[in-house]
Amino acid sequence: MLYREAGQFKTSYSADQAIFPILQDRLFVIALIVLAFLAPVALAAAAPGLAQYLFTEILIPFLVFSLAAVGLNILVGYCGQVSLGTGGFMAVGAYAAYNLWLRVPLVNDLIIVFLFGGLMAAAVGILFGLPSLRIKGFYLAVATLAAQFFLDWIVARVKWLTNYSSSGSVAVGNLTVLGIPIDTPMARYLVILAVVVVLTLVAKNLVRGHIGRSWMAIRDMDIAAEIIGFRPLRTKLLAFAVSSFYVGVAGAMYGFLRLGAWEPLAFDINRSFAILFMVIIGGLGSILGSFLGAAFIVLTPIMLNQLPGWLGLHMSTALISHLEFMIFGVMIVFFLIVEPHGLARLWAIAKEKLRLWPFPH
Amino acid sequence: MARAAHATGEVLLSLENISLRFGGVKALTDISFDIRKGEIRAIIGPNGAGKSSMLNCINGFYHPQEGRITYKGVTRRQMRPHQAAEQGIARTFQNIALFKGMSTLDNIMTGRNLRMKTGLLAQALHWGPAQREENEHRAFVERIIDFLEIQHIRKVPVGRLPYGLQKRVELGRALAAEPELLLLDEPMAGMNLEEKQDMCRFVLDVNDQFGTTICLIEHDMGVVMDISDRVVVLDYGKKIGDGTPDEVKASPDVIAAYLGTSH
Amino acid sequence: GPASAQNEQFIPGLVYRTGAYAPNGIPWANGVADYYNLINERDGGINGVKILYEECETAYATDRGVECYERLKGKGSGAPFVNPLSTGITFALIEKAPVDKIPVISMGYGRSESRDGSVFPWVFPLLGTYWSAADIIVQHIAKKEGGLDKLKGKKIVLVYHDSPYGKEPIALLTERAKMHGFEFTPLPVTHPGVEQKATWLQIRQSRPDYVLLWGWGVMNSTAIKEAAAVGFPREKMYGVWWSGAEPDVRPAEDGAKGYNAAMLQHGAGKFAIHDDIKKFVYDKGKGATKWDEVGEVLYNRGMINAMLNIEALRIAQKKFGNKPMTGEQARWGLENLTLTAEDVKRLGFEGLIRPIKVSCADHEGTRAGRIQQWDGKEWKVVSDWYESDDKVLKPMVEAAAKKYAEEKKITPRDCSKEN
Amino acid sequence: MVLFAALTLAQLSGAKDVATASFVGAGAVVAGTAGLLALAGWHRARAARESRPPGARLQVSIGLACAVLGGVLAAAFSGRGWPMWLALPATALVMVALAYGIERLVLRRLVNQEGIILFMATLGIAHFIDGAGQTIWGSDIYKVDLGLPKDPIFLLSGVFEGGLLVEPTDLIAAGIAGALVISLALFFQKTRTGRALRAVADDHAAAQSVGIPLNQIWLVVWTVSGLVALVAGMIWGAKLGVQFSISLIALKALPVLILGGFTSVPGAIIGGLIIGAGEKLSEVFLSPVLAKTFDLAGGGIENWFAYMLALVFLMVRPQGLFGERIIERV
Amino acid sequence: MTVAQASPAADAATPILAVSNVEVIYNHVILVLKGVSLQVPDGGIVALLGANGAGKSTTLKTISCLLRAERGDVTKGTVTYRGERVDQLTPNELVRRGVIQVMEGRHCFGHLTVEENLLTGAFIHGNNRRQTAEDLEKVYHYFPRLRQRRASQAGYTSGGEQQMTAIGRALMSRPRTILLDEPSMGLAPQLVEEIFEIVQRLNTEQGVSILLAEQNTNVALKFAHYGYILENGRVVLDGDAAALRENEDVKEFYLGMAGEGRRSFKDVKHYRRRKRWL
Ligand SMILES: Nc1ncnc2c1ncn2[C@@H]1O[C@H](COP(=O)(O)OP(=O)(O)OP(=O)(O)O)[C@@H](O)[C@H]1O
Ligand SMILES: Nc1ncnc2c1ncn2[C@@H]1O[C@H](COP(=O)(O)OP(=O)(O)OP(=O)(O)O)[C@@H](O)[C@H]1O
Ligand SMILES: [Mg+2]
Ligand SMILES: [Mg+2]
Repeated sequence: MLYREAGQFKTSYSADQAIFPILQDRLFVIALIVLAFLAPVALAAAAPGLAQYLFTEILIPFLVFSLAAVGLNILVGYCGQVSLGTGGFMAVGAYAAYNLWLRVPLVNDLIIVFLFGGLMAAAVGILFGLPSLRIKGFYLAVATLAAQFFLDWIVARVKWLTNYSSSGSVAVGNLTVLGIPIDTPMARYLVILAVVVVLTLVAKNLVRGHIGRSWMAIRDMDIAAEIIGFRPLRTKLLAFAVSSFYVGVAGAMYGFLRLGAWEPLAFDINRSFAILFMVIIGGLGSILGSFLGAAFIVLTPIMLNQLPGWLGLHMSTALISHLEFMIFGVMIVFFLIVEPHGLARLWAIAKEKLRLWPFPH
Repeated sequence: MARAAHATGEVLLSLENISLRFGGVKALTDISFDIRKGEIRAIIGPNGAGKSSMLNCINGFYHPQEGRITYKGVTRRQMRPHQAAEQGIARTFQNIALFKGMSTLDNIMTGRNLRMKTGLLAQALHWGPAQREENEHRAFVERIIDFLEIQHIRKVPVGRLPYGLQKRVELGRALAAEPELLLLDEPMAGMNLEEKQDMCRFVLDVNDQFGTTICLIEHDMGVVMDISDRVVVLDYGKKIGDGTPDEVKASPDVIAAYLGTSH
Repeated sequence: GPASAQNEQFIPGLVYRTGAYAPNGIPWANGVADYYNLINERDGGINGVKILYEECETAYATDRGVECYERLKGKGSGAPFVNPLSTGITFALIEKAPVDKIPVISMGYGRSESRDGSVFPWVFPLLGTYWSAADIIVQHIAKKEGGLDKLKGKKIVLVYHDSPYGKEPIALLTERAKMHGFEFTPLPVTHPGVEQKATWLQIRQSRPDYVLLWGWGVMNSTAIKEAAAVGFPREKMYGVWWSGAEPDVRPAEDGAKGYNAAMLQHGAGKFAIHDDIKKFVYDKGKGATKWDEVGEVLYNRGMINAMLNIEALRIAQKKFGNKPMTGEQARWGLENLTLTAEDVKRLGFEGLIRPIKVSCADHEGTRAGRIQQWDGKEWKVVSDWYESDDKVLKPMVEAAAKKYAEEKKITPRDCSKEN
Repeated sequence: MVLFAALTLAQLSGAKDVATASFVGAGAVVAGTAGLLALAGWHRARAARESRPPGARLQVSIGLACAVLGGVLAAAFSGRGWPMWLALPATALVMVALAYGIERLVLRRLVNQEGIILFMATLGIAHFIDGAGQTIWGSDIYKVDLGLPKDPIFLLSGVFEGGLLVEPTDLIAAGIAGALVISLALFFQKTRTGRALRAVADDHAAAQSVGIPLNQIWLVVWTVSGLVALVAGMIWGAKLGVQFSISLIALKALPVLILGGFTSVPGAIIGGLIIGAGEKLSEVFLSPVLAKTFDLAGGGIENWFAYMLALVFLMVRPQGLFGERIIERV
Repeated sequence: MTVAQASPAADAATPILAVSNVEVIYNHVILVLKGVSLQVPDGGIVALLGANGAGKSTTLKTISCLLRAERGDVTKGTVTYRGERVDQLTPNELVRRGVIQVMEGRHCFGHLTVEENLLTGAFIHGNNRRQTAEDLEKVYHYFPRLRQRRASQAGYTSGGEQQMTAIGRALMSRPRTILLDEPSMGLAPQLVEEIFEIVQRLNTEQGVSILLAEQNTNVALKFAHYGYILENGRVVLDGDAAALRENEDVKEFYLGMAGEGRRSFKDVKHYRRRKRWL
């Protein structure tokens, strides 16, 4: 009875349609966001070394990939269009942002740069979304690989995009937001956190409104959706655009705030797969799932890798990383067997049980 | 027995010489009939007669090789299904075609999509007009939910619902569009008598209160004969009867092909 | 206890012992580990400061490498330097070095213009950069043809790993092609490099005079096998020094006979230092691998890499005292790293490397190399020493470093005022 | 696109330097191997599919993980001094055991799930196999000695310079691939088990309800694909050596699969031919031109060319060249 | 509440199929069956009636072990077939014992042809060509329409044709007990009669036992020997078919004959608050 909604009556449709209609959820999320902003700042003061590792290697990648996963989830989880081109769209975001930053010194504010990256990615996303009218399901997934490889190729080959760097690698520095220099890991973390919070709220708004319903309708049964009046192409393209926008912003943030210097390989096909994994493991069609999935895919290997050290076991590096592979594989399978609909669903069931607790049903 | 007082007699939809083939299979051969404004029109016939295909032609999902379809005085040849929806044709499906991952409420809300106009930006912020619009439509949908007595399953994902309730939700989704022409493909299959009575009531009320024209496929002859104004009988793609229930019931062709003697 | 921890020099090791590049990564990592072990076992550490070495698996992936670096950089006494063993990771760490004040040692790889210590004070591409490697190979080919002027009209193809690593030599080769009038074509191969059919068909069709190979891991042996399959003469193939070890040629069996590769000064074989390694490490059962594999090309390279690291620390200790060195102190040691012929001999590396002298202006230290050839059983040295031509390289290095400094808004040091 | 193939063929046979014609041979072989790879994923893909087009049916990469495992195993056995005739069946046995294990531990718990979930699970398994394999056998490059002739044969070298390049391994591979493709086709279309397999692919629940034992079907599927993968791995190994971590190469088979149409055997062959030849030809002829015209840093268009080719085909025929019609009904 | 206590079918020494006190939970949290018990005598036809969502399909799936595939669990109670507990078997082991279910909503293999669909039904009989050919002939005899459509992909056939295919497919396995879930749904009236006649023939000629979930109460009670009425996951009424037909409540709610006989659908003017047993 911990998680009790009895007694919480809604008196208006707006209240019933709020993002978090249940009081406990609302409080929890607000607390979490406040904590996300404040706790690391406190930690940075208390244990700077640990904080730095936490920021650069755990929190920043986690947030960036969460955002990419939210984007991909919009496309795959909500609109049902499987895409393996995420890495490519991230690359578009990153390189578009880089070129704006490099070539137009006037606009060097990161927010504008990221927006531009996202918009360019959205444009490219629309282009590669066009075949989705005719091509469906698995065939579409493979077709999006064309986007992945083609975009990879473009950024690796067109010298202008990398400012004629001999190695194809680009670097950025002296970043600012609203005139404030972003040079410490904590500053980078806070920028990313702010962007992710805002975009996540936007995503949540989109998926609970009529646009979200049109995506889900197309996902669940595209023929029926068309018959009741949705325009399939327009709906799908919108999903491609919004999704690519998110992914593009994530790509730009990954390049600018996580790597600082990057090469096209940072956005290769493995990245696409990794983000798809996050979406599936986390839960298709769930914003929360995108975060859970990202946490799982980012954290598990790091934890597994360090586990022997924590336990005081001495193992060869090779053995550790092979074990990491094996255990990671087993965990994926395990979670899928426990709940094929992902961690988010697992969480929902847990909540449902809490609601009934202490009674079994 | 001219039941519907509001039936004006004006032709809403007319089909002329429709023929539809799939490879070698002739689903429809040279069929003509019309639907008048405000009436309840039934299509009956044995399995595989082409009834569902007929509905598919009407709402633009199938494109007949020959023939003309005139809706509200406009003749059309090729159209996409969503255009039909925009012109006020809604339908339900024989094999339930609900959006399985969404709740009952959301499913019915999709029926109102054509009337929801706010753009991406407003939606993204969920502020002002977007929220107002959402609430207005929600209120309309809640009326349908009350009407169909499905309040208790409002938030349940439809994939989990039993068959009969899914049929009802599907009707709700079609009604939400406030259609002028409602096509129902076996709306009462898989229901027991009591539920069929309810369903008939819904259909009649919709027809009465909103003046919605209804075209309905049903195998339960009791239902068809009781509630429809006129009946078309198909048999293996050919039209073998057309008229009031009494006329059809008396037609020897129809008796031989479909009704049998037991009815 | 805390007392001993204070006197331990922590050193991080970014290695890869799994994945597509493991066959090449493993021997290198073994060489490094064994040498550190030797220092601890034989000398009790560097002037009494024990080495605490910790490996971290990067799988040759840049993001994993950076994660390793971030995890290890603050451990124990703090990392005095880092050896990324991947050009991609090197590029990423170059950005972090000035902030973290931890030097990046990229021995025989990395960013070619980073030898310019005035713009890259924290980066040390010791012993040779890719521009040096490419230059040495071009000189060797020219010599075989009978002079640089004979290169005119020749066709030279570069088959390269499509990553910053593989792309590095392109700038120099383009420059040389312009100078001598040969036709230069770069052909990329995608990670991990097992798919090269089209590349080699293209080579078969265009029939170049020489093929240079900038591969790593499975890509190397695959290239040699594909060359054999299309009948391109292996004698006309020249690999960079990362494409010239045993794992690159052995899988190709007879197909590799005649294949050449540049040497980062050293080759395979056992030298004076290996006696110590046997006595103090392997005889005590503390070796990282089987004794048979000690002395392979990449093993020796790992050992040399570790030796240069240690010697830099030793030099730094002379200035800062016999204690664990910080990154800044180690950087000073690296920048003043000088090994004479006697030093090399004393250390047991005679025959493996030549004297080296690093300075503020030159973080490479030496740029000499030779060419070796695989005779089906072992590597044979087939050339004299070459030195990359600074008349060509230096302007390129300066231009590139200048561009980097401008992009990053760095004011270069004035090296003439240092040392 | 057929036109494109025809044009290139014409161009080749008319060309003076007929050395280029070797590409036709090469194309055929690539096709063969690709077809083979394709098959490694094919029936698994089918088995994972549902009546609604599922998210993805990408079980190919695991196929390759298996293939590599097969190759490495065979190499490992023969490396221990086992003769090939012993090493091969031993490997096959291990593959069957593996199939059994996978069925027991994973698949039977994922009955009736969507394709994309199964895909994810197989990737998990692939991870496991990868890690376990490398722990046991290390990361070295293994060679597989099948005793196949290795030296290239140059046909007609008297007629024109360079001659026509034919690699005997490729010919043999193409032959084996063809034979496999045809026998699998017969298996799927004509046998009771094949039919059951297709039924499972359509609807798990219905298949269970008529008494098709999903467990056995999974076992058959995984065994067959394990064995096909083994053959692929052997051929690959004999040519280039095998190492774990090259599984991504499986992605190469995908354009072939979708171009040909998922369920079609001639599709696999013809798709393979078109993709194989198109990809190589584009790299050899188109890529240098592109690189020159746009001043690119090298060509390397073969990476995406096959996918773009497949994409263009699909725009015209969404179900691939020979694929079954996509059922669109309400 | 049992209408006819001493029904001959119920005391027939051992029922061939017995469900006792089963509780079913979907997804760990949704409780659907709350202790259902029922019995099918050897050679009997038993009808399972009830409103939408009462749990009829769930009961049938519990018996045929298809529940697990939908993430449902039997948390209490047992199912026995011929005296043997079968609730832990796999569906195919049950089919081998002669129990087959025709699922609600057709579930044909869309990409297989109609004939291939039928042949999958014979899977458990191995490669017995002659028997398969005979059975196929029999099914075509029952459903001549299928013979015409034998070569077309099942996904493209009409709803009724799919229903026939699903029933025919089940017959191909030569079952001893059939669980039929809404066989009449979507079939033309004549065909409904025919299907029930086929069922009856199987029952009388071959002694096949039948458990039937049906909404068409009229027909169901005409052919069945015994009936159970399910509401909200519980059995609320059971008894001989004849007795049920005469029960006032059943008459009113399920047969539409409140005293004066069948009422026109049009005349049911208001939604009646249903009377519930629970
Ligand atoms: N897309 C299609 N492709 C091929 N054949 C089709 C297609 N759609 C319908 N048919 C065929 O056309 C005929 C008529 O089908 P339809 O679904 O219209 O029948 P129906 O009258 O609705 O029957 P039922 O009462 O059984 O639903 C059937 O024989 C069916 O197999
Ligand atoms: N997979 C599922 N997950 C969750 N709940 C389910 C699931 N399947 C059925 N239910 C629930 O179980 C209850 C009984 O459903 P069931 O399908 O057994 O009813 P039924 O009596 O067959 O109804 P109908 O006559 O409409 O077919 C319903 O309330 C339904 O919501
Ligand atoms: Mg129909
Ligand atoms: Mg049911």
